[in-house]
Amino acid sequence: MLFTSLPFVLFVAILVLTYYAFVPHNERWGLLLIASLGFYFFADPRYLIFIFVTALTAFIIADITEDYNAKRKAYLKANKADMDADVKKKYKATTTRVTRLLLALSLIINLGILAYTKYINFFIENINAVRGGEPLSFVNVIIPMGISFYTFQTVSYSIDVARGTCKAQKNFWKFLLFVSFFPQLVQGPISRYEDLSKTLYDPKPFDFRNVSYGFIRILFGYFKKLVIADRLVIGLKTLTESPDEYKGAFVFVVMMFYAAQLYCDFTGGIDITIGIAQMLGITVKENFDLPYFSKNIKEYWNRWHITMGTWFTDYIFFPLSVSSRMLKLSKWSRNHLGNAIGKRVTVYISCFCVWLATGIWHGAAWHFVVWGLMNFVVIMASQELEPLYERFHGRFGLKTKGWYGAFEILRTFLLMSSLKLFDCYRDVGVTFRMFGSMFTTFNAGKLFGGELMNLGLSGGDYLVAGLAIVIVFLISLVKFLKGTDVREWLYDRYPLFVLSCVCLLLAVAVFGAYGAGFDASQFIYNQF
Amino acid sequence: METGAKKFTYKTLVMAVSTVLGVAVTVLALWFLQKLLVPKYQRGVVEGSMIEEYYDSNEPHEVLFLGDCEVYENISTVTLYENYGISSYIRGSAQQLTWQSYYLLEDTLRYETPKVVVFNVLALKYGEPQSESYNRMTLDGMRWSSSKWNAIDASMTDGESMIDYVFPFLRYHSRWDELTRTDFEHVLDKDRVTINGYYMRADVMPEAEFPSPMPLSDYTLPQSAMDYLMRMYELCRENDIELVLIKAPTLYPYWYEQWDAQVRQFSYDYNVPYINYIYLRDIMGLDMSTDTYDAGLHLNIYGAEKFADYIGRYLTNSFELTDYRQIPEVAQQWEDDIVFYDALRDAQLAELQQYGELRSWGANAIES
Amino acid sequence: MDELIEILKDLHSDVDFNTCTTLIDDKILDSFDIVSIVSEVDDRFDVTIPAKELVPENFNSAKALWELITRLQED
Amino acid sequence: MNKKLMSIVLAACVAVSIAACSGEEEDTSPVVLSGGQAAEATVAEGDADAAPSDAENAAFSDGYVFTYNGTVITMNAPADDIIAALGDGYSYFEAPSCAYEGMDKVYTYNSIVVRSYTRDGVDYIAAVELKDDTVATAEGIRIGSTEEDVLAAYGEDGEEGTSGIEYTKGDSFISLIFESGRVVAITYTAIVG
Repeated sequence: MLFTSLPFVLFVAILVLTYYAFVPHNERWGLLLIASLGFYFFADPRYLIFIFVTALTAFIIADITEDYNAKRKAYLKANKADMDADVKKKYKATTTRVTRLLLALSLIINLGILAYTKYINFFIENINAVRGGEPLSFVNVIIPMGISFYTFQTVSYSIDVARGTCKAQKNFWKFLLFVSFFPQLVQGPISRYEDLSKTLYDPKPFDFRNVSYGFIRILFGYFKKLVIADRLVIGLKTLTESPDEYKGAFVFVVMMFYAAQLYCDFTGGIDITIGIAQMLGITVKENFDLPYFSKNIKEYWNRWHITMGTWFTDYIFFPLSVSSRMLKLSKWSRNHLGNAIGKRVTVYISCFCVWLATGIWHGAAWHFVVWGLMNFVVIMASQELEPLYERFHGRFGLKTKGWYGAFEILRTFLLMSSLKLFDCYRDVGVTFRMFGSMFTTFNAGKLFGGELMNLGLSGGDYLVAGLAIVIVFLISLVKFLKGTDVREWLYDRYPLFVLSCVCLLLAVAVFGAYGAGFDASQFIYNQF
Repeated sequence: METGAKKFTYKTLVMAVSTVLGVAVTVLALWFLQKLLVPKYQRGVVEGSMIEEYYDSNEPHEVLFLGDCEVYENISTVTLYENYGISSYIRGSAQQLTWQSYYLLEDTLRYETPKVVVFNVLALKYGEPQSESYNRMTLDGMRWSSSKWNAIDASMTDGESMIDYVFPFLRYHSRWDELTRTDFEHVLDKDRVTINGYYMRADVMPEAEFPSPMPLSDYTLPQSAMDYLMRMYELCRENDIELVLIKAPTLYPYWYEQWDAQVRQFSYDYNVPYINYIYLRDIMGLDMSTDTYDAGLHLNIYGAEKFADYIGRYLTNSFELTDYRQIPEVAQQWEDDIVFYDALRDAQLAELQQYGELRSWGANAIES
Repeated sequence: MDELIEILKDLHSDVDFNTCTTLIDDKILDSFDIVSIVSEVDDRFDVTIPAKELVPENFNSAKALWELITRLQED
Repeated sequence: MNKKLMSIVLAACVAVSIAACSGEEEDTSPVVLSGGQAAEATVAEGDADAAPSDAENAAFSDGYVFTYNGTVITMNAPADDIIAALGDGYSYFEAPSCAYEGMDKVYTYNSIVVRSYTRDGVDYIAAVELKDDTVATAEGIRIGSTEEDVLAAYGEDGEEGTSGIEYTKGDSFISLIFESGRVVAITYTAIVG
C-alpha cells in the first residue's frame, strides 16, 4: 500500500474517522496498533514476523536491563556504607559488563536481521568478485518494508534504556506500536522513543485546528510528490537509463531534476507522515528544515533528513569519538603530530565511520558507499578550509552582504546536487564520466534542440512541474526570510485556508502523475 | 463578554460555512472535471459512444444484436424496419468480447425483453481480456448495475483496476494536456452517432485480396468464451428469448473452418440456429467491389442494407415479430430515426462528392 | 569554570559563553566542537564525559557544562 | 482496549503471516529502490550493461529468434528496421483495427509471412510464418520434418494442441503443425504483454 495509492488514502480517512468518533481517548493507541499491523500485513504478511521478532527482542532485553539497573542502584544505595571505593568500583565494573552484554545481545539480533536481509547478497556479490572461481549463489531473502527505519528506532531505544536516559516501556503492545507506527514505517522519520511516546500513547484530544493543519500538510505532501516528483521521475529515467546519449548539459538537467525530485519526493512523504500523525494528535519530529537554504554542507546535513543525522551523531559519532580508546589516540596524536593536526585525527576517524555507515545504510551498493565517503571528503575539506574562508570573508566583509549569502546557498545546493549524481546513475564509473562531461562538452545549445521534449515529458508537463516548483519554492522562501509558516497565516484567514485546500486537492487530482500512463514509483526511502 | 461570545459564534459560523462550501465546491469541480476529461468518442472514434446511446432509445426492441464491428457496421437497423417493420437495436461495440456481450444482454434485460437475440460468433476466438481501450469503449457506457461490475471484473487486463472504472476521472485525469474542442463542446450532452446501434459509412473501397490465414496448432475455441456463450443461451431460455448465432459475411479477421465446426456443434447440441453468412454472400447479392468501405473488413451502407434485408427476411419468417410499421406510436419514432438516417447518409455523400473522401467521419475526423 | 570558558573561547572567540544558554539550540556548537570539548575536559580536568551525557541540556550553556563536570568529578 | 481481544488479533496476524511464509517462495531479489527512478538496481545481477551486442534487436525479446536471408527477426521487436532489412520483395496487406486502435500489417515474402501490430504508434513484429521448406528454424526444423525431429529439437515439454504442438520461450511461442507425422506449417507468434 503506497502512500500515493487510493486504498491508502481511504485507509487513513477511515482510520481518522474511527479514531475520533468511536474510540475512547485511552484506547486510541490500540486502534493505531491494529491499523499499523494491518498496514504491514497487507504489504506482505511475512514482514510481520520480522518486525515482531525485532520488537520482541528489543523489548525483553530492555526490560531485563532496566530491572537489572534498578537492582544495581538499590544495591549500591543499600550498601553504601559497607563499600569502600575499590569494592564499589569493582562492583560497578562487573555490573556494567552485564548491561553491556545485554545491550550487545539486543543490538546483534536487531542489526543482524537488518544486515542479513539487506546486505547478505551484496556481501556475497563482493566475495564472488574478489574470490573468483565457483561463485557463491545468492540467498533468497525478503527485505521487509522500512526495516532500516524501525531497526534504528529499536536500536536507539535499547541504547537509551541501557544508558538509563530513557524509561523502558512495560507494555509490549505499546512498544510494538512505537516500532510499527504506520505513517513513518515507509520512509521515516526515525523517531526516538522519548519523543514519540509522549503523544503516541496519550494523543492530543480532537482539535479542529490541529486536524486542519494535518490535513493541508498531507495535501501539500501529495502535491509535492505527485505533481512534481513523480512527474520528473519520467524525465530522469530517460536521462539516466542511457547516460551516453545525454551528456554535458543534460547532466546538469539531471542534477536539477533530481534535486527537485528527491526533495519533493522525500519531504512530500514526510509531510504526509507528519500530517497524518498530526491529524491523529501525535507529534512526530520534523525531518527537514529548509535544507536547500543551507550555506555549507555541514549545515545541509543538519537540515536534511535530520532524524537520521542525529541518530548517527548520537549513536555512532559521539560514542566513537569519546570512547576511552579514542581519547587515548587523541592524546597520542596530539603529542606526536602536534596540536593542530592531532586534535583532528579522532574526529576525522569517527566522521569517516559515520559517513561510511550512512552510505551503507542508504543501500547495499558501492555507489552509495562512494557517495557517503564523498560527503565525508567534502565536509572535511570545508572544515579544513574554514579558517581560510574566514579570513577571506573578513577581508572583504562578505558575511554581511546579502548576495554573498545567496551565493553560499547556491554553491552548497550545486555541490550537494553533484554528489547526488551517484544516486542517479547508480554506478561510480558512469557518475564520474558524466560529471566530467559537464566540463568537457557542456554544449548548452543541445538543450534547445527539442530534445527536452523527447524525455517523456510534454510541454504541459514542464509547465505544470515548473509552476509547482515555484509555489513550493515561494512557500519555503517565506519561511526562510520571515519565519512565517504559510499554513498558520492561512488558517487565521480561514476561508483562504479552505480555498487553498480545494486548490491543492484539485491540482493533485488533475495534475498528479498517478494512474495509468504513469509508473507507480515508490518513495525513495521505502526499502531503506 | 457578550461581544466576545458573539465574535466567537461569528467566527465559527464563517468557518463552518467555508468548510461546507469548500467540500461542495470540491465535489462539484471533480464531477465537472470528470465530465470534461473523459474521452467523448464524438468524432473519428465514435465506437465508445454506442453502448451509452442505447439508454436514449425509447422504442421497444424485439430484436437485439450483440457483437463487435461485424454487427454494428454491417446491419442497417433502418432497413430492417423499412422492409419488415422490425424494431431492433444493435448493442455492438469495438472488439466486444463474449462475456461483455453476455453482460450487455443482462443489462438490456433490466429495461426490456427482446424476442430474439442475435449474437455474432467472431468474438468466441478470444478467451482472455484483450485491450484496455476496447474495454473502455464497451464498459464505460454501461449504466451502473451488478452486470456492469461483473463485466468489468471479467474484462480487465493486467494493470487495470475497478476503481478506475468507478471513477473514470482517475484514469483520464492526465488528459488535461490533450483536450480538444469536442471535449469542451460535449461536456454534458452528446450527439447521436448511430441509428439504433448501426454505425453508417457511405464511402466505398473495394475488397482486396486477404493474406492466407495463419495455421494454428490448436483450433479449440477458448473454454471461457464458450462458457459465456452457454450462459447467454441459458439466460435467453429463462427469459423465453430465441438465441440466434451468426457469422457476418466479412472475411477478415479470418474465421477458421474448425471454429465454424465447433459453433455448428453447439448449434446442433442446443438446438440454436447458426447461420454463417460468409457462404451466403452471393445469394444476398453482396458485391464487395462496392459494398465495403475499407477493402472488405466491414460493409458500408450499401452492404449493410443488403445484409439487413437478407437477415430481416430470415427473422420475419422464423419468428413471430411485430410489424411496428402498423403501430403508430412506434412508427412515429422510427420515422424520426429514418430522417436522421437519411440526413446522415446525404451529409456523407455530399462530403464524398466534394472531397472524394469522408472528412467528418472515420479516420480523417480523429482530432489530435 | 574560567578554564572551561577558556576552552570554549578557543573554539568560538566571538561568543559570550558566560551568558549564552542556547549553545546547542542555536547551533553555535556543532558535533565536532562537542568532541573537542570532551577531549579537552578529559585532558585538563581528568573527567571523562560518557556518550550518554552528550545531550543538549548539558551543553546549552557553560554553566550546565560546568555542573556536569563537577557532578562527574564527585561520582 | 480489551487486552485479551487484542492479543488474539495479534496472535492471529502472526499465525497468518507464518502460514503465508511457508507458502510458495516469491521472487524476492534484493531490489533496492533508492533513486525514485523506477529503474531498479538489482544488486544480485551485477553489471547490467553487458547487453548482447551481436543481434541488436535481441534486446527486445528473450524469446525465439528467426533468421531470414541474414536478417534476424525477433518477436515484439520494432518492425520498421526489420522490414527495411528484409528488402522489397514482398506483397503488402494492412487492416486497421476496429475504432482505429492500431493497424495489422502483413508482409508476404517468397518463403515467409511477417505480421506486425501497433502499440502507441509504433509497429512491432507480431508473427512470422514459414511457407515452404527452403527456410528452417534456428533449431533446424523445416516443413517436412518429422514429429520425432521436432521433439528431438525442441523437447518433450511442448503444449500439444489439436493439430500441432506449441513451445513457449520468453515473450514468444512457436507452433508446429503436423499432418500425418510431418510438419506442414511453422509459425512464430509474439506474446503481447
